[in-house]
Parts: sequence; structure tokens; C-alpha cells
Amino acid sequence: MIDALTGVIAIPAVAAALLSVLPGYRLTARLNVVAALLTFLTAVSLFIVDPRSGPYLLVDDLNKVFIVLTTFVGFTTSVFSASYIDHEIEIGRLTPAFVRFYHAMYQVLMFAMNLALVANNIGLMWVAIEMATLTTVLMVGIYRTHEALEAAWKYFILGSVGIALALFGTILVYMAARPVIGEGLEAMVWTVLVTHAAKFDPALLNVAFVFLLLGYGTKVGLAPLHAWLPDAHAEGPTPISAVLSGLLLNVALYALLRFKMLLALNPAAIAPGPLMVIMGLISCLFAAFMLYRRRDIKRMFAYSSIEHMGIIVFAFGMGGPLANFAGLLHMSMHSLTKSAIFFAVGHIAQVKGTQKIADMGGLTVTSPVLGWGLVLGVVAIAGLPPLGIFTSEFLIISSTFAREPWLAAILVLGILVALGGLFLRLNTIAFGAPRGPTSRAEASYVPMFVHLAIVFVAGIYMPPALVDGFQNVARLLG
Amino acid sequence: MLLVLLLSPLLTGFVRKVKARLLRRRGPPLLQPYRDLVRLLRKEVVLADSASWLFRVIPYIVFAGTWVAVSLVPTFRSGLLFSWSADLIALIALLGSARFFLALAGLDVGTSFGGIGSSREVMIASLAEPAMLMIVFTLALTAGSTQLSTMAAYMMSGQVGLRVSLGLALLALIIVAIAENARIPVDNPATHLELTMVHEAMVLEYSGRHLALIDFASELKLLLYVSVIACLFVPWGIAPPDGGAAAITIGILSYVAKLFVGGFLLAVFETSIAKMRVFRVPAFLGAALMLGLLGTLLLFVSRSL
Amino acid sequence: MVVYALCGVAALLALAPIAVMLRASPNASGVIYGASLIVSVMLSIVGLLNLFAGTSSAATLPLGLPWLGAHFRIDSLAAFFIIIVNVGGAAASLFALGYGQHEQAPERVLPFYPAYLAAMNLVVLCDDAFSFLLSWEFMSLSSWALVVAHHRERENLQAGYVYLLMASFGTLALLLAFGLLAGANGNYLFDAIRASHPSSSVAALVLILALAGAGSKAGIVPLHAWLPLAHPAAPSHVSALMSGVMTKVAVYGFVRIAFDLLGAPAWWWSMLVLSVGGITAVMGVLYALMQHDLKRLLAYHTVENIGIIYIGLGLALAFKAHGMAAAAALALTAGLLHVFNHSIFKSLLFFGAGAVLNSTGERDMEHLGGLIHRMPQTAFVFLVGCVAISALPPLNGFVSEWLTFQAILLSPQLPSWGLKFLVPAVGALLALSAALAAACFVKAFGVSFLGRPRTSAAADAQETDSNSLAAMFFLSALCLIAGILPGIFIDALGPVTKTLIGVSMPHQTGLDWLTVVPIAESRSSYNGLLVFIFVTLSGSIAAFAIHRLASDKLRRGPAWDCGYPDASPATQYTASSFAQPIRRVYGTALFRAREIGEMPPPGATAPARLTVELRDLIWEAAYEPIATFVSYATERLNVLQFLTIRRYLTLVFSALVLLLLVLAIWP
Amino acid sequence: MRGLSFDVSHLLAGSLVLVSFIQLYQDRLYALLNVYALHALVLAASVAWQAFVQDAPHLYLTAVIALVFKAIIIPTALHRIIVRLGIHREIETVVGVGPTMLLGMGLVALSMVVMLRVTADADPLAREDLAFALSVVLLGLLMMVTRRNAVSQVVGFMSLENGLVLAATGAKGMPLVVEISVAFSVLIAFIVIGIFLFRIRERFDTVDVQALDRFRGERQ
Repeated sequence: MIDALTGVIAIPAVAAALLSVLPGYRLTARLNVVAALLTFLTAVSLFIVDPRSGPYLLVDDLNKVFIVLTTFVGFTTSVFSASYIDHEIEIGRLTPAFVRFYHAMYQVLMFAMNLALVANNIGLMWVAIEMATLTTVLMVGIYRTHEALEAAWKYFILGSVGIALALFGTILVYMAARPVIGEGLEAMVWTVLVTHAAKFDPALLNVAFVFLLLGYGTKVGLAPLHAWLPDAHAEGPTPISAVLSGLLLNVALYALLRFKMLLALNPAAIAPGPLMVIMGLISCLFAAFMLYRRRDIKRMFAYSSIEHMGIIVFAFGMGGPLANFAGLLHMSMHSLTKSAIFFAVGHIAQVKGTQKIADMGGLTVTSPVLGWGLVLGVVAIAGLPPLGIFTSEFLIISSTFAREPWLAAILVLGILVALGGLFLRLNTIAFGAPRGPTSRAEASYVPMFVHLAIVFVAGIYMPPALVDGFQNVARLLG
Repeated sequence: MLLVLLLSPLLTGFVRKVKARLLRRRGPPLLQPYRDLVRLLRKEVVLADSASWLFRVIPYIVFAGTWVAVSLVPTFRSGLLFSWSADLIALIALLGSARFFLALAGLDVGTSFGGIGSSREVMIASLAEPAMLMIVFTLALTAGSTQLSTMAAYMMSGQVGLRVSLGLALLALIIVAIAENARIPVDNPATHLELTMVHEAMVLEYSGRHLALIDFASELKLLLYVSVIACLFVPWGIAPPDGGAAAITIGILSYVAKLFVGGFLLAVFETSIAKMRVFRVPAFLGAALMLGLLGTLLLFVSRSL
Repeated sequence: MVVYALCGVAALLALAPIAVMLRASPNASGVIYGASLIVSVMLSIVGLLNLFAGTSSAATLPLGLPWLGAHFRIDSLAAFFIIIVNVGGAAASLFALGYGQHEQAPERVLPFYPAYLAAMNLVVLCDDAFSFLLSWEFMSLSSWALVVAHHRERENLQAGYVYLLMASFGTLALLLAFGLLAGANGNYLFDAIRASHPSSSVAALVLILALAGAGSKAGIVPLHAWLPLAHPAAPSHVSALMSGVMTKVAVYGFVRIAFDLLGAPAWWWSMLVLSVGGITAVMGVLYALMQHDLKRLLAYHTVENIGIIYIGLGLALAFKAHGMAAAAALALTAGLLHVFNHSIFKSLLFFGAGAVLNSTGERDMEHLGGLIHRMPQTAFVFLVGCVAISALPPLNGFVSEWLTFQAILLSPQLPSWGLKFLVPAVGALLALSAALAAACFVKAFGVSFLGRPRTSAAADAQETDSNSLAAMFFLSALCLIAGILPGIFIDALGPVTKTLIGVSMPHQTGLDWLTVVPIAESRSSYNGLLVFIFVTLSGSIAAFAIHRLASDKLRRGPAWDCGYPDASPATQYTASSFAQPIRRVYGTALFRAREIGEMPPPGATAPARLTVELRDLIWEAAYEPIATFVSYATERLNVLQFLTIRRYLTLVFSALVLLLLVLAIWP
Repeated sequence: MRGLSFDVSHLLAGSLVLVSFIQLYQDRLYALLNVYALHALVLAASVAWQAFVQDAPHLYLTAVIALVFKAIIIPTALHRIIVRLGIHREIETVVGVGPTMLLGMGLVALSMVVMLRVTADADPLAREDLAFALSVVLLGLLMMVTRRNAVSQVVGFMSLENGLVLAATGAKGMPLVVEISVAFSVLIAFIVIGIFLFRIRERFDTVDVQALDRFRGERQ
């Protein structure tokens, strides 16, 4: 039977198959949008129908949040990508053949990510995440320029190592589970694992978590495993950068969270919190400093993604209902904001015909809507009110400072440094006398401003239903 | 109030006279300042083209401010009418506003000498005023009040005794008085040598009745400082608020006597010392400030013992 | 009550999108400024009513943190600051009705202006940590947008950048402070915070954080660096708001935390606050004396006055810590009264500077002069402002400083030794700063308004428009009233001190002739009204007598100038030459001031020139190291962007081995 | 039987580690490829043995894949690539062979320590297998980071992956093992093709795009 759960993964799969055969990029673009919309609707319907989770597919509050977020951003990004791709074809950076491939891959990516989110089986989840990785590798390299290929290659190699490490971790988890649950499929099913986690062999779990942390951490983009991320964001087509920053990182994070829960249930195992906190802090500080000397606008925002992933991982590492809530909030806010920023950046790069920050200037004068959109996005991503990220950062810092003053202080330092870096560049991009050529490009502002509007509203008012959901999840995460 | 108006030129004249005598000159007659004022009042005003309305208003402001300040000092009789309307701090502030406007006047015409004058004046004031306030602190803390009458009364009642801080305060006060009244060694009222002028340079462009007012104001100021010193450090003879005619006459006589003594001392001091370079003045006044601060600190500490 | 206030704020917020819609239309500025004028007036009426009613009313909106809601309360303290904010706001709006017409990029000012006003009101109204910080940072953000409104000048962007960084630093410091107060499980309500009595060490840390956080916004030395950059960069009516009002909102933040939320203070807090205040006062005014940019001079003066305010607050803390309630009330009243006074005359002065800038296009005093002839009314109100800020009777600046002195004179009764030594020193610093302020404003007014015009721009300046003049005259009137009738204002502050300390100063308005008697008449008293009457009376008597008796003949002629007749206005004293004596006295030590004179050889036609170089030691000591460190660190780390894949793999590998080692040695 | 099976699997796993060491020792590409073939061979044997011991027939498939694909196809393909691209035959090492060996020893010791801390109730077979698998993985990584040539890095990755397969097969009754091994074979194929397409001669990092365009030109 086809319930909403299977729908979430079935629709993209079917769409991918269709798109790979259908001709005509305009049609495929529209179809892409439609498919994404359908997926989003089915995802929303999860809240109404609330299907049972079977042996392969799983649905609970945690992944509901992720699924809805993923499908929504996937949908808006498809809308953005339609207008973006139009322009790319006009200026001849892409051939229709590549565009067809691109759309098919887009749906495959959506399929993989949704699968990773709904998989009730650690093996299946691993497969899905790797699938997503390889798809994005192909899309990053789609421009076939020297830089693009190098970026894709780097991403591919580092990704494969990450894959290997994650797999080893998964195997170890199975080994830990087998003596308790018994051989076979059962020992890889989340729902079963969680129930028996207390009796697992702690030492094995520890080793497993180390490998999983590094394996999936590579996907999350935690320093020092981040190396693939900036180049992949900078060289790939902008919709993919948006999806990477907004979604793929989250999906990998989701996997990490699952395993964290598993370890948290086992008293004898090491607490996963400290490891995550340390890696989070390292990433946050490191990325904050890396923001300063960036010349490529997309690479800069890629580093800002690393920084925010660091903050989120820090929050989840600290744990506790408040920090977890804040982490979830921060994650969703960051996905929306960062993808919105990439929408803006994509159009800006098309208008300016370059990604070099030095060649942009006075955007608020030459193209006000894009310019102010970018300013708003940067204000949001820098954690200034009244936008959502301020709320989450407020909660994270204020709730952790009483517990771990020094860690919170370091985090604050990182945030401050990052703000400095972002606005240093924003000054040159958005203000000052206009620089560089400015060509016309019909852009679709709707997705960008929809995202920003959501973030803005969330900064001031959060619907109680959403809050209850988040609080449940926060309690789930312990 | 009128008394001070009458007395102040006399004091100036007296000081000049004594100085002249000390220099073996006959010097101008005692009443010369009155004559000067009258002469100036008769003369017409020559106003620079670039002078503004402010330039013509300032003399009155300065005069009025100084006059009010003087009339707040209990000269021969404590508890004067309205003496509670402003205490010593307010009094200093009044003089400050007078100086503020005078300095503006120096800048108004737009000449280089006016600039010299007012810039040096504010520099001196920027040290003299804090010093004065420190002195006020010392006295106020001793007397437990900043109200001149109360302070004078407290001083008169012998319960003060000899205090180090009071000595310091007196010393500082004298220095400040010299600086504020533009006397040697800080400034020389009798010269128009551009390198040394401070006060005179500011009022260089004034003439006629305006100049008369300003001179009058500076004479009042001299009187004020002398009488402040008198009423704070040698308060004996000041008539109590409810004193009868006899007490008042005694008060007046003693007051006049004090004035002449003070004037004499000032003259002697001036003739015995040389004018100092403008940029050595800060050190001079800084000493006053330090003395005042020291006095206050001593007081703070001794209070706690 | 609070509901009305919130309605006003909502109205202001609603103006922002309207401004965005109207940005094309020519009369947009009229609409926006007019509307915000009306709203500010209403809000200040609300504040007044509330202050005199002395009631405290609260409201909760389902905004902000969902499980908490956004709490708002208007108690007497809030009401007092609401008045300050909105009086300033109303004046600024009125001024801008005229001034805003000349704005070349209105679409970059109009949307943010009402938002900024709303944010400042919100900060004062908020009653829980989250909404407080949100509006606090929103205030910074909107003012940042206004600072970079004229973004084509490079230095404005720089100023905005430094400003935003410092503002976020302050917010984060406050955030940490509230994090400590609220605890791990986050009870952010101010009531809950009041109820929870933090341990002494925690309270001390919170105080230090609050001092840093609120202080960085108020501009205490050494966190003041952004202020003289950002305030002049904004349009003048916004500069007035930033300098006159926003710094006061920062003071509100500090008062709220230090006096209200933290509970009983420890005695040494006051030493911290006092020394900061004293240093700030003197450094601020000395910096100001060295400037020749009119608006920057005013900005530095804000720093000085903030120092005076903090001295008052510090004394209040000291007295409160030692349970001397009456004295504490006096000191706090002095501080808060100075808050009010400074907000008035600083706005007035910035308006004046704006008017000058508008009609001459010059901010540099060296290019001004003689404006009193061309713009007499502006000159008059500016003079009033100068007298007031120089703390000269009978205007309002003197009253608050006088009260502060009285508070200092009470301090010998303080038992603790540290304070015994500190307070007189602070008193000396205060006196010094007062005298220097007078010097500074002789310079400011004398050089820019008096004398002869130094440039053609100054020579053919035009008197500014009626709206601006109305605003300025309104503020000057306030200065005079607050100066000659201080009793009313002191009594108005009664409920505030009552809520914060428990007692208020003795009732003033009842006394005959409206005298101000802080403690006892035998001790000290001041009567602005009488002094004013006396001065005017004796002045007019003298005038009358002289014009009756003496000759009132008058002849115009060239300036005599000791017999050096010259036409060139270039020979006038300039701002820097005026400051030279004081620079010689204080500058050599504090600014490493050096004067380099180049004398051309005899016969050469080249002009001799004298250049003065000043160094900002605080900037060099505190800020440049940070910048250099950041650039160094970024340069070092930037290498990581350009490694080979193998090296990246090495990173991964070593991370793995490290973690495994950790596991291996795990107990 | 139990004892025997244990010894045999132990022997095979151990020899796998040994072969990894031999790989580390090589300084010629061809020799390295041959050793890798041996590595794959040993892996195939051990997988087959596991299949026999756990009588899990699907594992035989994995063994066959290992044998055919890794031990025969890949090495030959790499041979050809080396010839086609004229990659020169020495292996440039970052650290000398001796230190590398020492490092390897350390890694093996580390993996032993980490793994043998596993409490005894996990069955010894799995424990040993895991320890060896881990050391093979680590040695593979070590090889990737201490060799400069692209080909030798690929070999390192492949031996790493062999370690994974060993672990997977050692995990008794673990599902999806076959799928995983297939997936990895595909991955490796990708990498090899990548090397070929991008004309990556010496380093992983230098991508030769002109070559790629030429290639596309041939295709269309």
C-alpha cells in the first residue's frame, strides 16, 4: 500500500525516472517543480495521517521535522532553480542535455535524502546518504570547468573515505547489537536498537560512534573534515549549493543525532556530548576566522554554513531540553536563511557575471531588491534580531553559559568574529559606489523572500504547535 | 550690595598706590579708578565691523554675574538677604559663566589677539576652577556645609582649631585668587605686551562704556576674592544676622580693614615677584590643585580616624 | 497604561513599511516625520501621566519565546526613560520635518527612523530578558542602517562596521549576564530574576558584564571608540537621537540591572563604576577639545557626560551598599537628572550642528566662523546649548552637576577606605571635566559662530528653516526651565528613586522661592530662579543706568587688534590654535601630541606650516592589537584553504587516530 | 571444528594485515599492484571461509566479487592506465618506508588495544576479526596519506575497503553485506574511471580538463 511515508520517497523516484527521459528543459523544469511540490504536500500530510513505521520505514517526531523542512526547501529551491537554469542556458553555460541530467539528478537527490530520513535501518540510511553524496558529486562537477572538476574530485575522494568510515561504524553498531538482539535484519532496525540499547556492549559502541562521528561528520562539514565543502559550494550550480547547505548537511546531522540518541541510552558508553561540543566549537571558531579572507562570495557563505553547523552540533552536544530545542530551531532557521542567501547570491552572480566579491559593489544601488535581500539574509545569518537565528543563539548561549561558562564564551567569540567577517564583506558587496558591470537577469524573488519572511516571523512569533513538536523532539534527544 | 560697588574701585586704586609706593613712585591717587570709570563711560564706543550683538551684550552679562556673585558673599554681616539662594559652588559657577562669556567676547571680533587671550584664559581657568572646587570641598567638609554664611559662622566659633588641610586650602585659595584676578605672576593687568597678555588681550577690542563695565567687573572680582578669603579665614568681626547697629558698624569697619590688609599684602607680593611664562602657569596652578586635593584627602582620612 | 505605550510603538513600527512604500513620493519625509512626531508626543504624554501617577502596569503578548511570551511593564523608571526617549524623538522628528527635506537618499533613512524610535521605546518597556535583548540589538541594527545611510563615503561604512561590532559585543556581554541571571533552565522573566538571589560572585560577574555591555553602548572609556565615528556619520537628527537618547537607553539598561535586578550591591562595585565614570568624563572632554569636526566634538562630549552620569550612579551604588538611603537617593537623582538634561542639550547642540552643516555643507570648524551674523537664531539656541552643557548657572546643566557635588560632599561618612580615597579623586576629575567642558564650548561656539567667516561657504550661509528652529527653541526653553525650576524635576524623579532605593529626596517644590535643598538648608541650597532673576535684574539695572547716565554714542570702525590692521580672516584663531595651550598642558602625555613646524628658508616663497599630530593611545592599545591578531590568525588559517587532497586526508586520518587514542586511554 | 574455524579465520585475517604491511613496503607501482591482487585474494579466501563457517551462501558471492573484480580486473586496468598515461613507476613517499612501517605497527597496536577492550561476552572470532579489520582499514588510510601517487592512493583506498568487507563478513549474519561490497566495487570503479578521465598522472589534485574535453569530443 502507498501511504504518505512511501509517497515521500516514491514521488521523487518516479519523477527522477521521468525527467531522465523527457526532452525539453522548460518542461522538465516545471515537472521538477511539480514533483517537489507533491513531495512537500505528502510530507505535510504526514502530520495528518500519521502512518505507522514498518521494518524499513520509520516516522516519528524527530524525522517529521526534518522531512518537512527538507521537502519544503527542496520545493522552493526547485522554483529558484527553474529561473536560474533558464539564465544559465541563455548565456550558454549549460546545454539542454546537461539540464535534463541535472533535473533527473535533482530528483534522485531528493529521493536519497528523504530515504535517509525515513529509513528505519542503519544500513539503509547509510546507503541513502552515500547515494545523496555521489549525486551531489556529479552535480557539483556539472559545469565541467577546471575548478568545478577539481572541486567535484576533492568532494568525491574525501566523501568516499567518509563513506568507508561511516560504514565501519555501522558494522560495529551491528556487532554491538547482534549478541543482544540476535543475527539478521532485526539488529539494524532503529526501533529495535533503541529498545535494547542499554544492554549493548559499551566499548564497541564507543568505537562505533568515533567512526560514525568522523564518517557522517565529514558530510556535516565539521572541521577538520570540512575540506570538500567550500569548494563544492563555490563551484557547483547555486541551487545545488543551496541544497547542500540547507539540506544535505542536515541529513548527515540527522544520522549523527540518531546515533547520539543510541549512545545516550547506554549508561556505560562514553557520553557523545563532549566530543560533539568540542568538534562544534572547533568548526565554529575555525570557520569564523576563515570568513575574512574570502574572495568568492559563495565560498564565503559556505564557510558560514560550517560555522553554523558547528553551533548546531555544539547545541546538541550540550544537550538538555533548552539547548536541544535551540539546536533544532537553529538548524531549521539556518536551512531557510542560508538557502535564501544562496538564492540571492545566485542571481547576484548572474547579474554581475562573476562570483568575485571584488567585482561587486553598491548592489543596493544597482539592483536594490537583490541587494537588500542579501543584506537582510546576512543580518539574519549573523544572528541579529528580529530574525529567527537570534532567538536560537540567544537560547543556546544563555542556557549554556550558566552550565559551561568557558565553552559558551568561546562560542560567543566565534559568533562575534563571524559577524565581523560577514559584515566586512557585506560592506563591499552591498554598499559603497557601484562597481563592475551589471546585466539584466529576470530573477524569481519569491523563494528568497518567502524564506526570509518565515525566518522573520519565527524571530518574533512561533506557533505553539511547532513549539510543541520541537519540544517533544528535544525531549526525545534527551 | 552697593557697598561692594563703592568699595571695589577703591581697593584697586589702593593696590596700585601701594605698588607704586613700593617702587618709589608717587603713583596715581587713590580715587583714580573712579575717574577712569567715569571717563570711559563718557567716551563713545568704537565697535569693530565684525562685532556681533553678542559682543555688545556680554559686558552687561559679565558685570551682572560678577556683581551677583559678590553680593552673595557675607562681607560684614552673615546671613545677608537671599544669601541662601546660592552656595559657594554656585558662586564659583557664576564667575565661571562670566569668564565663559568674556572668552567668547575675545573670539567675537575675529582678531588674533582676542584668540590668544581667550585660549590662555580658558587654559588657566581649566586648572583654577577645579582647584577652587577642591578648596571648597575642604572647607565644606570641615564646616559641613557649602553655605558661605554657615561656613563663616562655623569658622568664627572657635571649634575649628588649626587644621593642616585648612592651611593647604588657604595657600591654594591665594594662588587661585591671584590667577583668577590676572595678577602677577600669572598675568599683568598693566601691560599690553602681546606675548604676556591674557586678560587684557581678550578685552582689547572693547572701548567706552563696555570697557568701563568690564573693568568694573574685574575690580569687583578682586574685591570678591579678598572678601571670600577674609570671611572664611579671618571671619572675626562679621556681624551676626541679628546683630544691631553697633555690630554692623564694627562689621563694616573690620571688613574695610581686612580689605586694606589684603590689598597691601597683594601689592607687596606682586612687587616682590616676577611675571612667569604663560606655560609655567599650569605648574603653578597645578600646585594649587594638588594642595586642594591633598587637603580634601586629609580631611576624608582624618574624618574616619 | 503600558497598552497605550505599546500601541504607540506598534504605530511607529507600522510606519517603517509605509516608508518603504512611499519611498518614491516627494512628500514621504513629511508624512513619516510628522507621524512619528505625533506618536512621540503621545508616548511622552503617556510617560508623564505614568510617572506622576507613580503606578506600574504590565502586559504580556504571545510573542517572543512561546513558553514565555513577551512581557512589558511600565514602572516609574521606565516611564522616566520613556519621557526622555520620546521628548528627544519628538524634537528630532520636528527638526527633521525641515532638515529631512535636504536628505539626498531619503529611502535609506525614512524606513529605519521610526523603527529606531520604536526599538528604543521597546527596550525601556520590556520586562523579560529575551525581548529586552531583542529590542536592544534591534535598536543597534536600525541605528546601524541609519549610520550607513550615506554609504558612499568610505568612512561612514567603516564607522558603521566598528559600530555594529561594538554593539554586538555589548549585546553578547549582556546576553551572558542574563544567561547567568536566568540560570540553566532559563527563567528569563525579570520578576523571576529579581526573586532569584544570585551568589555574590555571580552577581559581581553580572555587574561587570552589564558594565561592559551597557557601557559599550553608552560609550564609557575604553569602549567608546565607535561612538565618535558613528554618531557624526548619521544624518544630524539621527546623531541627536543616538547621542542624546540612545546612550541614555544604555544607561537605563545598566540602572535596570545594577539597581533593580541584582538586588543589594557590594561596596566595591561602586569603586569600579566610579573610577570608570571619572576616567570617562575627563578623557571624553579632552578628546573633544582636540577635535575640530563639530559633530565629532559633540560626540566626544557625550562620552564626557556619560562619565558624569556614571559618577552619579557609582555614588548611588556606594551609598546604597552602605545603607545610606537618603544620600543614595540624592546621588541617583543627580545622575538621572543629568541623564535628562544631557538628552535635552545634546540633542539641541546636534540640531544646531545639523543646521550649520545644512546651510554651509561644512562640519569642519576651521572652515566656519562668523555664522552669528548669517544665522542669528541658530547661533542663539546653540549658545544656550553651550552654556547649558558647560554646567553654568542658571541653566540646567549646572543643577545636576551641583547635585553630584553635593553627593560627593556626603561621601566622608562612607566607612570603606577605598572609597575614601577614590571619591575625592573622582570629585577632582569631575571638577576638571566641568572646567574643560566650558573651555571646549568656548572653542566650539567661538570658532564656528563668532569671528569672521573663514570660507565663502560660511560667508553666505542661510538661516535654517522654521521647523528646525522650532525644535531648537523648544529644547532651549526646556534647558532654561529645568535650570531655574529644578525642584519640579527633582520631585518628578521621586518615585523612581523610591522604587530603586526605597526612599526619595525630600520634597522640593513646597519650599519658598522654589529653592533646591538636597539635605538641609544650613548645609547647602541653590535657587536657580533667584540667581536668574538677580542676574537679569542687575544686568538690566546696569544697562539702564549706563544708557541713562553715560553716552550711548557708537561708532563702527575696523578692529583695532593692538594696531595690526589686517583684512584676512585667516589670521583668526583657529580651533586647533585655540586648543593649543590646553594641548600643551594635557595633550603631550595623553595624546603624544607633537607640533611639527616647517619653516621655509629665508627668501623662499613657500608658506611655513605647522602640523599637529595626535595619537589615540586607547585605540592603539586596545583595538589595533585585536585587528592585527585577527588578520594574523586569518592569514595563518587561510593556508588550510589551499591544501592538497592528500593533506586533507591526513587531517581526517589524524583526527581518527586521535579519537581512537582517546578511546584507548579511556578508563 | 570451532577451534579450527577460529584458527583458520584468524590466520586469514592476520595474513591480510601482513599483506597490508607488504603493500606499505613497496616502492614500485607494478609490484604494488601485484601485492594488492594478493591482498584481494586473501580477502576472497577469508570471505569464503566465513561463508563456509557461517554457512551463509550469499557470502560466496562476495568472495567471487572480491576474487574476480578486485584481484583481477582492477589491477589489470590500473596496469593499462599506467601504461596509457605513462605514469612513471616509482612511488613517491611522504615519509620514508621505515617510519611508515613503524607507524603501521603503532596503528595495529592501537586497533588491538581499542578492540580487545571489548568485553569478553562478544565471541572471540568476531573480536579478532574486528581487530584485524580495523588495522587493515587504518593501514589503508595510512597508505593513502603517505603516498603521493594517485594510483598508490587508490590502492590504499581499496585495501581500506577490503578491511571493511572483512569486518562486514566477520559480523555474523549481517544483512546487505553483498550489496555493500557491490556498492564499493562500483565506487572503486568510479575512482579508477575518474583517474583515467581526468588524466590524473601524478597527484590526486591535478585535474587535466583539456584531456577531458578531448574525450568528450571523441564521444560525440
